[in-house]
Amino acid sequence: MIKNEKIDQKEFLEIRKEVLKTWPTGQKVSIEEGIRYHRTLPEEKRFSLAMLKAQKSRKTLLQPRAGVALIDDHIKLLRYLETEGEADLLPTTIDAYTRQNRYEEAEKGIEKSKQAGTSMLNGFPAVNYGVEGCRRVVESVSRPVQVRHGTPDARLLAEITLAAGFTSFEGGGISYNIPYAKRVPVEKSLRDWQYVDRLVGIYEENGVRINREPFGPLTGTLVPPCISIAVGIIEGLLAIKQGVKSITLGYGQGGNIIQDVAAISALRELAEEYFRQEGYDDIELTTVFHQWMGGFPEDEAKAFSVIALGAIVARLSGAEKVIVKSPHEAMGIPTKEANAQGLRATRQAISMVEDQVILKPEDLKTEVDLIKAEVRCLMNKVYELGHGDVAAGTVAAFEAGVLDIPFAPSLYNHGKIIPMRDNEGFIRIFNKGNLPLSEEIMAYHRQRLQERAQAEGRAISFEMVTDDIYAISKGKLVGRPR
Amino acid sequence: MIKNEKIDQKEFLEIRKEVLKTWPTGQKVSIEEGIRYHRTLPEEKRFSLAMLKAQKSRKTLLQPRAGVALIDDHIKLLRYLETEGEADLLPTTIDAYTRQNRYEEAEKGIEKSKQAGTSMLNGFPAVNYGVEGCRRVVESVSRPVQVRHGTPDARLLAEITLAAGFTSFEGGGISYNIPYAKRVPVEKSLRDWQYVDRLVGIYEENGVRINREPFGPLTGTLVPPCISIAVGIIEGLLAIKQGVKSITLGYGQGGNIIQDVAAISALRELAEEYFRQEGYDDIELTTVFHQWMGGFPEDEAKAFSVIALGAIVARLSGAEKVIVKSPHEAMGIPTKEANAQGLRATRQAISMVEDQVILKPEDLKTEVDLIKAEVRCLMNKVYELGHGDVAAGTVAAFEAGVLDIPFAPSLYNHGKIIPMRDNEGFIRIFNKGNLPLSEEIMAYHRQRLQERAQAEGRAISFEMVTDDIYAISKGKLVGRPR
Amino acid sequence: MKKDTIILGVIGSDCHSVGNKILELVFSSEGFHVVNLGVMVSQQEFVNAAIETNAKAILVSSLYGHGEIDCQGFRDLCIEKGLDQIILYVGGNLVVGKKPFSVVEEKFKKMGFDRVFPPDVDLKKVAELLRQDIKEKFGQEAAAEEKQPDASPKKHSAAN
Amino acid sequence: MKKDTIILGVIGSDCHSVGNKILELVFSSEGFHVVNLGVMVSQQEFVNAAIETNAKAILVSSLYGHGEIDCQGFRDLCIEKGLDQIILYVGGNLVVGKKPFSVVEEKFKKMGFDRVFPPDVDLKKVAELLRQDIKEKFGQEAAAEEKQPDASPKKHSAAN
Ligand code: B12
Ligand code: B12
Repeated sequence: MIKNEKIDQKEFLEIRKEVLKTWPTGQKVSIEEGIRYHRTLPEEKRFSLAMLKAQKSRKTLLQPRAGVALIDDHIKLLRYLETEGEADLLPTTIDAYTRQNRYEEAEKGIEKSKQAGTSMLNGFPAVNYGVEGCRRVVESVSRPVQVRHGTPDARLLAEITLAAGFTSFEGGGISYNIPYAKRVPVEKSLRDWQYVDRLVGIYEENGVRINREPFGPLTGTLVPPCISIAVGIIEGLLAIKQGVKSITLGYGQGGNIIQDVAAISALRELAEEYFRQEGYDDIELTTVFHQWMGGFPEDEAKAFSVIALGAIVARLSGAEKVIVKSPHEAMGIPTKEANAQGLRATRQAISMVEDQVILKPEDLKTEVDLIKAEVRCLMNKVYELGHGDVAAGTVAAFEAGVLDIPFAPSLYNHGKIIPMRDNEGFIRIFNKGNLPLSEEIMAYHRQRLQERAQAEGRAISFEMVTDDIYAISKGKLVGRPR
Repeated sequence: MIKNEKIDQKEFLEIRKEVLKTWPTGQKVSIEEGIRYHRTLPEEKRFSLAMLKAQKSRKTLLQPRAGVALIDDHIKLLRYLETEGEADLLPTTIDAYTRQNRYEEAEKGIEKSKQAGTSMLNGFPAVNYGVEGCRRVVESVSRPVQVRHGTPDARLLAEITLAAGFTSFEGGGISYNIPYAKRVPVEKSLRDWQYVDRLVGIYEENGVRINREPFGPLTGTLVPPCISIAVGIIEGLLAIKQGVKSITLGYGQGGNIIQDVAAISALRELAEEYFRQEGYDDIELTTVFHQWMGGFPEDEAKAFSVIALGAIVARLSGAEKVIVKSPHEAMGIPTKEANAQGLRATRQAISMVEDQVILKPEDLKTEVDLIKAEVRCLMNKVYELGHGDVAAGTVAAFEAGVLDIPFAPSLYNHGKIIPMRDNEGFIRIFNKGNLPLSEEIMAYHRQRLQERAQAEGRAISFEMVTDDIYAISKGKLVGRPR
Repeated sequence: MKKDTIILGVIGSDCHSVGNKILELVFSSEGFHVVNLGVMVSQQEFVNAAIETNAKAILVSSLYGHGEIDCQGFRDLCIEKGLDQIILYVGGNLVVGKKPFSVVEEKFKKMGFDRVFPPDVDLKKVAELLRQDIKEKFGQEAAAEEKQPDASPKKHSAAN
Repeated sequence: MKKDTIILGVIGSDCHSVGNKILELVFSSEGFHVVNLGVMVSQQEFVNAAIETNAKAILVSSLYGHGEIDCQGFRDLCIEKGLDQIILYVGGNLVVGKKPFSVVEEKFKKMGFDRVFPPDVDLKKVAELLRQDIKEKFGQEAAAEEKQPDASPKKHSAAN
């Protein structure tokens, strides 16, 4: 049974040997050389520092998603986002074959992209390029770069990209499994991510701080805040145990402004509380707000408004970072121009509301308290199932449906809960499945959903859910009857 | 001396004779025929009805600005905005020569436009086209159409367009003079607008309700809410006296969300109060929120965020109508495509927040109370100067600088007041010129400005004003030191 | 009247599961017998399922951009395995990036797909087309019964 | 050192007064003697003011779209009235609609304007260019004194 314990050095090195064998580029990875390289990096290329500065100066930093198959094109892309997009932080988004450890298919994708003269992959196949290739990326830009992916087993990817000089690594054992994979057992992905976190811990112990960012939005589709917050806290706890010190917890915009701002508040407060409770008070905790992660409208003018609303709310929430979408979102991987447009629109929206105080803590109290109470229900049960161990508890929780991510592809996820919007667009839970939410909490959810049913003159039904899924892409927040 | 009294029929007809002579198309205008035509209009083409319905169903209707030189192109444009833009209400924006009664130059503009194959005028020269031409416009669309202009002497324009079947007419004796003209005495424009309002009154008395909309944003540039609200109320009072029953009072987005929502609240409450005070309780009062009326960013992605913020706040304010900008705003009259993009972005933003309750009356109380107190200071003095007559008081007020519009071109405006933003972006008054604001109010403004000065580490200075004027076009709300 | 069986699934390494769940819902309520293979389905799995269930059509989804690579040779594999008649539809965000749909459509038609759909397609219209295509290819008696608005979707894969 | 006089104004029926006020502020603090005619200024008014004040340059603004019509024949009128040397600048939203700036620039250069500026131009750079142009046309001694950061703008027209 998995435990939330630091992997010991010997075990780590044994696993490591196997990991590095899984693709030829693995053989060239040296943690020592990586550490030496990181020490030469200037301050402005260090992710954790940038996040800390943002927190101190109450700024919201902008980061796009971006990755293409060919290395020179990828560098051009990042540079463009740096100059034309004025991105504060840069990404390297990994392609979907690499995410599934299908490096051979990624290799084919590189070949086909060369032939086609355009990217045939939906991201940058970092493993195939190895430390050397990846370092060219880090060297070519002047801001911190993060690996963004969706990889259940990201051990080799982490070895390569961290040694190459990337200073932040996204993902976690739950958030990069359940929404991204079908047949990966939770225990397996948790173990593989303990490895990644331990690797980060080794860098940390050698004076190199790598930022870690669990993936908050999960399936991006009607995820009730309590679920993504519980997952974020769990992944945070697991990372900390392996020695991680800089953590950015994420949340995907739900659409209701009050709920979104309350969620970031609750996330921050609860994470601090749980981290402290497990004995850690030296964690650099920051938050990231993802602009709308569900289906976008195809029309670019409409997409711009989805982006702007996300930017405004990100800022109102006080998140230290916002992940930016592009007006091409509904259609396909954005061109560099479209990506930069998303950044510029976001910058404008954030800057216009930056100095404004619109929502005061009192305005949010009801919702923050609700979310906190919900998260506590989930966390208590996770600890209980794990007999105090959060790793073991998580595995058991997914088995029992105590943690349950709506609309996820994984066979290890119950998929029983049914979320839907209430009359003001708050994401509520209609069917809790096996989520251990109290009767009182569920009564509140049902009451709010009943208000909607009444307003729409129809019974609460699964139709509401599909209507809600399409709603933003069709121009609304709440999926009203057509 | 001008008085706020109904123009008597005889006087009206005498003036009318002269007005209709000022351009050949005037000769063909018949109020009786106009009334008969209006009676045949279907409900969905009546502006006042649409506004009333919006109020009852708590909707915010979308209206673009649009007008080109050639009549067929103008019709195409409006139809496009109706279909592709899904505009709820249509405009016909009048060109700047017509606004100055320079019909000959407008005629030349029409000719040059024919030659160039594109509009060489910045609007639709309705007077030159006469009743017949204008009616083709009304007939070609299926939503209510309004005349939008900026004409100090709009008597002939009103005669022609109302007879043609337009069901709403923008403007007023202050709002279409001070920001739009240089050498027109206030008394002259007030008289000419009494004529327009009387004309609307005549239609009203014959069962045809024409909507009237004073122009709220004035110069669109750092206008403190109290000034535009006072002007709106005055123009409302003047219109009502001539028999107008459907009035939409406007406000141009200032940029701070709380102040903007508070302003619409204060505008609505105060207008009702003053209308009732002057003895009217049968007025259909609605409000219109103008998306940012100052300088826009040139970059279209950034412009979209300005549009989205305006849309969101329009909705939060509960205004019944929003006037929509386009992503071309900084560059030139928008193409029909850009105009429709502005509409679609606005629709998306409004629909996403439509059902949300983010700001409650309590959140706004301080600001609503402040604005109301300020407006009362101005209105009291206007009444006092006019010995109880609001028309006479207005003329005197402009002479005395008791009403003073910042950055206006008119020689009849003092231009003494200096507005600037406070640290949260609220528009405050640094130098009140001769505005009769109480010492207590001014102390509050100064205190808020002092906060900004302190935050920026510079003294309150005129530089702040220029920085503020450029701020949104350069991506911020508050013009921080560079 | 017997329902026509159709196979649903998201091809390749693609994890986008939301649209897939909706497709199942809609085609079930439109009167088809839906076998949903969920996400991350290989060409071989699609073909096997079609053979096993005697399906009339395979509806392939691809959202993540690798559709062009993942779908190559799909028709050949069907023919190779004896599915000469099977109707192949494909839909979603089929290629990397925002491309004119006509270009995408041509590409996938060349690969042997009978119909190609963009993401915003009206699914009721697709169901209509599918009924027609089945009628044409397999004759009258095989056509799916008319719309059954109340049919609840049947689970065929724990992946959903 | 004597300041060079320049004329400012917004041509035609154009009421956009905000930019005009800023131009006055900037060019005054850049060391020019600014005669600001405000908005709604005719060609004749510009020329008269230039003659009266012995101005070296006229800076015409047009924002509202009719610039193309309003500015026609401006250079001819200057020459006709004996202002052979005068420098003519024009700036703002010069034509109707969003057009590539190069097209607009050519149009107004053909009309005889020495320099043409888009709305987002950096005014300090314009002042620099203007000093150079004046030097070139009128010789060293006539150049405006260097930047005077504290000079407060002087009002020459109640229209401002
Ligand atoms: C939510 C989402 C995610 C979630 C998915 C969670 C989950 N497990 O489902 C997460 C965050 C995990 C995710 C991950 C990734 N995503 Co994603 N994602 C989206 C997003 C925003 C919405 C998708 C969605 O759920 N829509 C709602 C449903 C109802 O619509 P739908 O999926 O389009 O399905 C409908 C239609 O397509 C159609 N349809 C689909 N198939 C078929 C088949 C037939 C026969 C017919 C008739 C119709 C049809 O009917 C469906 C129902 O209406 C889209 C962009 C968008 N659409 O706005 C990107 C998008 C699909 N993702 C994209 C990418 C690239 C990825 C990643 C590779 C990461 C990356 N590089 O950015 C990874 C994928 C990893 C992997 N292994 O697959 C790209 C694809 C790019 C391209 N094609 O060029 C998109 C378009 C975003 C973008 N513009 O970059 N994503
Ligand atoms: C505020 C505004 C108004 C206010 C003006 C109030 C006032 N009295 O000043 C109101 C609401 C009254 C108004 C009215 C109209 N407006 Co207006 N307005 C604007 C807006 C939003 C901002 C202008 C502004 O103040 N900017 C801030 C200042 C600081 O910048 P600026 O004016 O551009 O000036 C700077 C530069 O241009 C440059 N510059 C200017 N001249 C010169 C000269 C030289 C030599 C140099 C070097 C530089 C230079 O330096 C200045 C200082 O930095 C602009 C669009 C925009 N820019 O976002 C439209 C805009 C200028 N207006 C426009 C129009 C058409 C009108 C109307 C005709 C109504 C209509 N049809 O829509 C009427 C005009 C009636 C008339 N008789 O003139 C159009 C012009 C279209 C075109 N050229 O194709 C614009 C571009 C909007 C649009 N896209 O449709 N407007």
